Amino acid sequence: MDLNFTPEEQAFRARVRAWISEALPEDLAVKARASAQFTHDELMRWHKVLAAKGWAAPAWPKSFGGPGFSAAERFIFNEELELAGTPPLSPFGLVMVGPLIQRFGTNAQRERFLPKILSGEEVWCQGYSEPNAGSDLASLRMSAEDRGDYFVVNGQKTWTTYAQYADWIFCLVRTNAAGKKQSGISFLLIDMRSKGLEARPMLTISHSPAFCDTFFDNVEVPKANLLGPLDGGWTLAKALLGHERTLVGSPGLVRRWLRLAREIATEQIGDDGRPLLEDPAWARRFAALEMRLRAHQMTIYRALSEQQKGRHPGPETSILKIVGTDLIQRAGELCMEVMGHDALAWLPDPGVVPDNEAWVGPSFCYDRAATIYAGSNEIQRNIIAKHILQLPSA
Amino acid sequence: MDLNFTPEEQAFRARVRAWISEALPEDLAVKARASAQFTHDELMRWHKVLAAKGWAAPAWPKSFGGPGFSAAERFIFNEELELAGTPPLSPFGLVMVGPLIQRFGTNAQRERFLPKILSGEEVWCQGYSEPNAGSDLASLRMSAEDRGDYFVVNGQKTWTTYAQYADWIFCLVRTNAAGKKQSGISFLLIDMRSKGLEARPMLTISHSPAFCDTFFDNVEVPKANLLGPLDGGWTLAKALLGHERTLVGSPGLVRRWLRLAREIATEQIGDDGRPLLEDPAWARRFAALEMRLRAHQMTIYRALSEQQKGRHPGPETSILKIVGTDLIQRAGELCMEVMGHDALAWLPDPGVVPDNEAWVGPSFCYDRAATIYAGSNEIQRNIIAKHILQLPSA
Amino acid sequence: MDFDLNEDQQLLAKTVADFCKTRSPVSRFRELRDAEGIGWDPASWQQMGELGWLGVPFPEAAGGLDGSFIEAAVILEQLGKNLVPEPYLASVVLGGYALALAGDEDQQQRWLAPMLEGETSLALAWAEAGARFDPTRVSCTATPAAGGFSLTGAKRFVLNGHAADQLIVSATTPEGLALFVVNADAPGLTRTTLGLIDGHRGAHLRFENVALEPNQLLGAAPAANVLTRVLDYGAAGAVAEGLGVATAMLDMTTGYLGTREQFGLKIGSFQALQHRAVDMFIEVALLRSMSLEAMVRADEDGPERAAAVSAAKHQLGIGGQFVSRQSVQLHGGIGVTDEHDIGLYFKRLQALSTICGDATHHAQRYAACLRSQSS
Amino acid sequence: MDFDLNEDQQLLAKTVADFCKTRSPVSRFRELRDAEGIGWDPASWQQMGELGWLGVPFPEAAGGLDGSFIEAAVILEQLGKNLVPEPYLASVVLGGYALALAGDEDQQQRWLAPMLEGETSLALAWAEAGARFDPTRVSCTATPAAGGFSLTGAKRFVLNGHAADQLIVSATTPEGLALFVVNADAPGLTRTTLGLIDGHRGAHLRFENVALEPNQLLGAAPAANVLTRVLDYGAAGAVAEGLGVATAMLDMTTGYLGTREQFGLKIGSFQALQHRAVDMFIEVALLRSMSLEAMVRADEDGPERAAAVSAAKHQLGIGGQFVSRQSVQLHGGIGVTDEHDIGLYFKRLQALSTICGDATHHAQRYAACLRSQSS
Repeated sequence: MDLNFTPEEQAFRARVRAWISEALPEDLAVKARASAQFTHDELMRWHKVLAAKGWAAPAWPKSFGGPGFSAAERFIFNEELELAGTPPLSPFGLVMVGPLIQRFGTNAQRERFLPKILSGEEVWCQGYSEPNAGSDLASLRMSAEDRGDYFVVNGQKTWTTYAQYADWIFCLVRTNAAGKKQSGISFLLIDMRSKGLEARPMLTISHSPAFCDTFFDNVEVPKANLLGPLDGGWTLAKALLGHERTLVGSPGLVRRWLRLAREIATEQIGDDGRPLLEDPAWARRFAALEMRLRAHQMTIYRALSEQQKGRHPGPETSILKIVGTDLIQRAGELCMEVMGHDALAWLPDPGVVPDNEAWVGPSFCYDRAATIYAGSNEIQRNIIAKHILQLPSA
Repeated sequence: MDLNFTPEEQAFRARVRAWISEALPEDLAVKARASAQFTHDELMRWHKVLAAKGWAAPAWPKSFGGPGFSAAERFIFNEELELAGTPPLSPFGLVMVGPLIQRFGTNAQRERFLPKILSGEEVWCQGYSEPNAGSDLASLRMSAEDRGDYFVVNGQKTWTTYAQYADWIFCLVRTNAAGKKQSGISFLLIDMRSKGLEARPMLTISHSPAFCDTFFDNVEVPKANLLGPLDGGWTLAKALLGHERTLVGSPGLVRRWLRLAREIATEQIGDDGRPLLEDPAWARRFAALEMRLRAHQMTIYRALSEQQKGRHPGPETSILKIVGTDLIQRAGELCMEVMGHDALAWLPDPGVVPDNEAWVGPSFCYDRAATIYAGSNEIQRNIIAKHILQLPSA
Repeated sequence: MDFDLNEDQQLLAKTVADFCKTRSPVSRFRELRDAEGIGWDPASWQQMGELGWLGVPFPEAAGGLDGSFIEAAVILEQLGKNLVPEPYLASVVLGGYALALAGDEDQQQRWLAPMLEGETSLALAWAEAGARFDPTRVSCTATPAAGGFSLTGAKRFVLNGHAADQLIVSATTPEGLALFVVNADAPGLTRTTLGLIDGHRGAHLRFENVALEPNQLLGAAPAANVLTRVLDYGAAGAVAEGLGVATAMLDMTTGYLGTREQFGLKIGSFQALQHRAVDMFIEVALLRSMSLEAMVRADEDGPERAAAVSAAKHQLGIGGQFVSRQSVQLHGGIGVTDEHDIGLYFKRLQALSTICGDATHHAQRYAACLRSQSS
Repeated sequence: MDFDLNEDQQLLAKTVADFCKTRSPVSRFRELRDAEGIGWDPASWQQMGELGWLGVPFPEAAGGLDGSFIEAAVILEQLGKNLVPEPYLASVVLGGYALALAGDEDQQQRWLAPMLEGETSLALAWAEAGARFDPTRVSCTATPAAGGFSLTGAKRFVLNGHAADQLIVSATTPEGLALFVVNADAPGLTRTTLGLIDGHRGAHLRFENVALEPNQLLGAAPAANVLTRVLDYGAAGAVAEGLGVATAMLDMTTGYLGTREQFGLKIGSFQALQHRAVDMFIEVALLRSMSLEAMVRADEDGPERAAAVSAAKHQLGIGGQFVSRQSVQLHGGIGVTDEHDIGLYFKRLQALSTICGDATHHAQRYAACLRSQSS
């Protein structure tokens, strides 16, 4: 057993860290330090910086333009991005549809789409959830009717994150109403500028325009934009869902929350006249969260260690989404509590609260979504109960 | 609104308190202060002291030998007993079958059984649960076959608390296998000295012999011992179940746990060299439990206030079993933790740990049962979800 | 022992509930939140004054109805259920009780009476940077000057501070902590309007040599006790309003569980969600018990007041927050949109659990109560 | 980064598991618990010695196999799964490491080597009244006398103290804290055997002018650092054993959920119980991660050792206890009988979470680590 990264990996980490602190524009660095929410434009600026370095898609194979990182390097790279708090790139092209196109696409589709995903020239969004198909995704109803050369698509998608900025959307659609509801689903790539397609932004609880309702009214989609087999979209969807879960257990956000909370707790004077952190009760609360984060981190390292050996991560790492998102919320709640009265502020003008506190409220609110999206934590528990603990079905 | 007891009620409380401190034998008082577990003999000694005073059955009507307490007096009386930590009288006669005999029994049954329950001359136990009918009580299988003048009873009961000391057992038995499983159940009173009846004590997790497995092998029970209608026992069982739930939410035990924990925390020196209670972190943990106990207590008072007005306690008091037993466990856990190394002790000889710590371990273990018996807390949640929140069934 | 509201109080609760349903659905709050302006409607405020709600707990001499704090709490619970935006907690409870407890008859006539009629509104300015929830760590100073006082310093997060006609301000004087009435248009006073997390507004205040007449001093210094009492009313009021918020969230959530379908079933039939809903129900029931105790004991002046109020506020901060967070969770995706009302309730409960001291503050205070009890 | 046991370690785990299954099912522990005697079997102990388990982490010079603490942890996990009663934690980890870290070659030959062969057993006597979990608050004193020392004082809850042939005892000397080897039959030593909550036994010790030769002093005073290291091994060992206990409880519970029927259904099909089982699974997974880190870092001498060990022990006290308590709960009625094994596991986990410092102690220690990191 060896819990340390190799000297080469540590050197890689140092290189990445140095590069980020160099390459991240100063205005974004300021927001990063305050755990601010980035705008779409800011994400895309950072995307292009990474793309220029060849690091926009750390997990892509070299043949498609990826940097050829090892599993450990990918991990370290992502960890450093998170620790620095850089704008989180839109995952829909780079992490989700890109790898699917690599695996299931025709050569023509690969050539058409992959380079522009990598460069950031074309932005993607995801059309999965529908008003009555959230956790129960297979119940989706959006229909694609075969008209020879093209499909005609009708229906509505919801929670389409950043659809208002997207050039393309990948959608699960129903191409066949017969049989089991999981069959008869296909995976379509749709141009957001298609006639009859409209994305209406919705505000989130944190007041950012992160989601859309996206409406499809007789939208024509060329058959060349079918990814994978007709009626075979569920296989692609499942490949993505598994992937999405490992995305969200990442501890960088927790660590930044705790760092911020600690900073504030050093400044905030408690009712007993000392900085909060000098109060044993507060110190122990911080310690409890830090220890849980450590356990989470170690569990992630165990998964990484499996990956490095080319093995599938063990069943125990299925818990990462639950533990990670729970920690994100607890760390945010701690940060809010540490702020005392300042937690009442909302998107304040400069000076109303210290700069490092300005974004805490909205981010805290936004993080309520962490335990809901990408398969709610209740759904995750169902999956673990059934597939790992193999408890009986009702 | 008035949250105080009347001056008369407060005077009653003072009288009860004074009498208890006078009447409770010194050896029992010592055990009471240490939250010790009492033996059956000790319970019965205290039963007889109370019976001599006319206070063994505070809830019985005067016509059956009760003291004629008002709702508030009953409440105060029980609260004082609990606070003093007196041996908890066996509830099976006084609280469970006694009131059922009063309500459903024939005059002959009343005359035969009630006086000896009151005096403690005859001890009762409860034959409800069976190995495959615990939470799902209506699935019980013990059979009573009609043989004209008598029933022949065959089967097994389990968790029959203190059956080894009992003179009588009341049982739910199946007298009719047809129809819904709730119908076809009857309520029998059975002499523990009957031929073919055997109670085998089991040790509990706290090492006390509190339960038995009780076996019935062709036990003959006279028909005169049928309580209520044939095949109508489920009505009686339900009347009792509701009753049992309000029994266990009582906060006296929690208060004694916290008092003991506080006592110990004043003596135990923490790692920082101060008594634990002077450490803000410990003080806040105590405060948190005390506050929750207060909320529980207030909720009990709300139920009492309803009872005093002759109304049925509101739906919100259905939570008392859950909240009360959860508090019992949390307070016991706190007490264990406060003890540090002393929590390793088990039924120690005198001097091994301070006297007030001697019983903490076994009582802590025994209290694991609090969230299981009398309808597990999971069952309570099912009931509240269905009957109060009216959530849909699967 | 009697936990029933009396008949008048029951009628009052019903009246307020009806008013909220017909005249102040949540959509009204949403519109005011999204519009420019003070975030609440002076016409509605005046209506509340006409209905007697603003004066109900105060003495007749000051234009009130001679009720108790219970009436105020009854009103607040209903306002909370509907997220009514008018500043009842800030103006009636915090501002009003400061004047009622510390002001003399003239002062009450001058500043309390018009508020009771809904013509003006008040605010209590007590929070300062570096003082967390301790009302006695005050840097604002009122220096004797020219027969009166000169006030200098800053206050933060003053609820309704942006709209109030008078501000009740705590400051240290040579005689100790004192409370002053400051007009909103006083020279030397700067108000910075703030948006708050719950969609309400408030203000940071700066005082630079604000000249005060002697009759702007409320009662005599030291005023620490009176300020503590006022903040206990505020905490108990936040609990009552928070109870309304939490009750509404529980109702919305059980309603949603009973209608939303996934996997071909009502999601409320899933046992894990049922048990979660029961745990929410438990916390609301305990919060109601504590709110009842706090609303009664708030009018008492014994040691049980602090204990009861702190235990209640702690339950709002722990149990109420649990209800709030689980409500959002059980609503799933729509729970984290701004479109759905549940998020508005979530944010109001978040604010109410901070106002007048958060759970940790009140746990510390309860621990102190226990210490003084046992010593 | 590599979390795999090496091949030898994997083989060791399998060997121990097989041994436990065939030679030490839980019924063996139960019999020893209920019998008079020391509560464990010297013949089994000797077998373990022959198999090399008692010496595996120690240097060859002392008769060991020159392994690392990882091997000891691997063994402890398997022993925990089966509630094996022999004093591995007390004698090998606590007693053994004290001799291995502080003893010279002669002392190791004399006292460690026989234990490694299972001929003797050891105990570490460090806990005192009024010192809670702080090993440096020591009242026992060893006064220089007649070329050696005279030891006076008392130790409490000495694991295996009732049966050990040698006791390693902490005491203050004019040079500071020191560790001494005391023979069980030393004149002036009184041992009081105690029953412990987990069915094991231990002892309170009293020393009255116990005469010690100079070579009974282990290493040089001050020995606080070495004692802290030994207790870190002890804590990491308790975690490894506790992981075995918790893993077994999770398995027993999911097994029970999969077979027990109520209301005509397997109770494991009830979603609320499924989610509870998942929460238990989560805590076991995190406990395993922390146990892995602790078993590796226990051999390190840097600042990360204390942090890793304390975080692991905290997870045993919080997460492990959650698993333990819920296991009993989900077993229902039979869970609270002495007949069913689950209660034996429950009590062992309770003891292990106290041994070498409970969750609160280790949270405090972790907070101190964080403080020294940031300063």
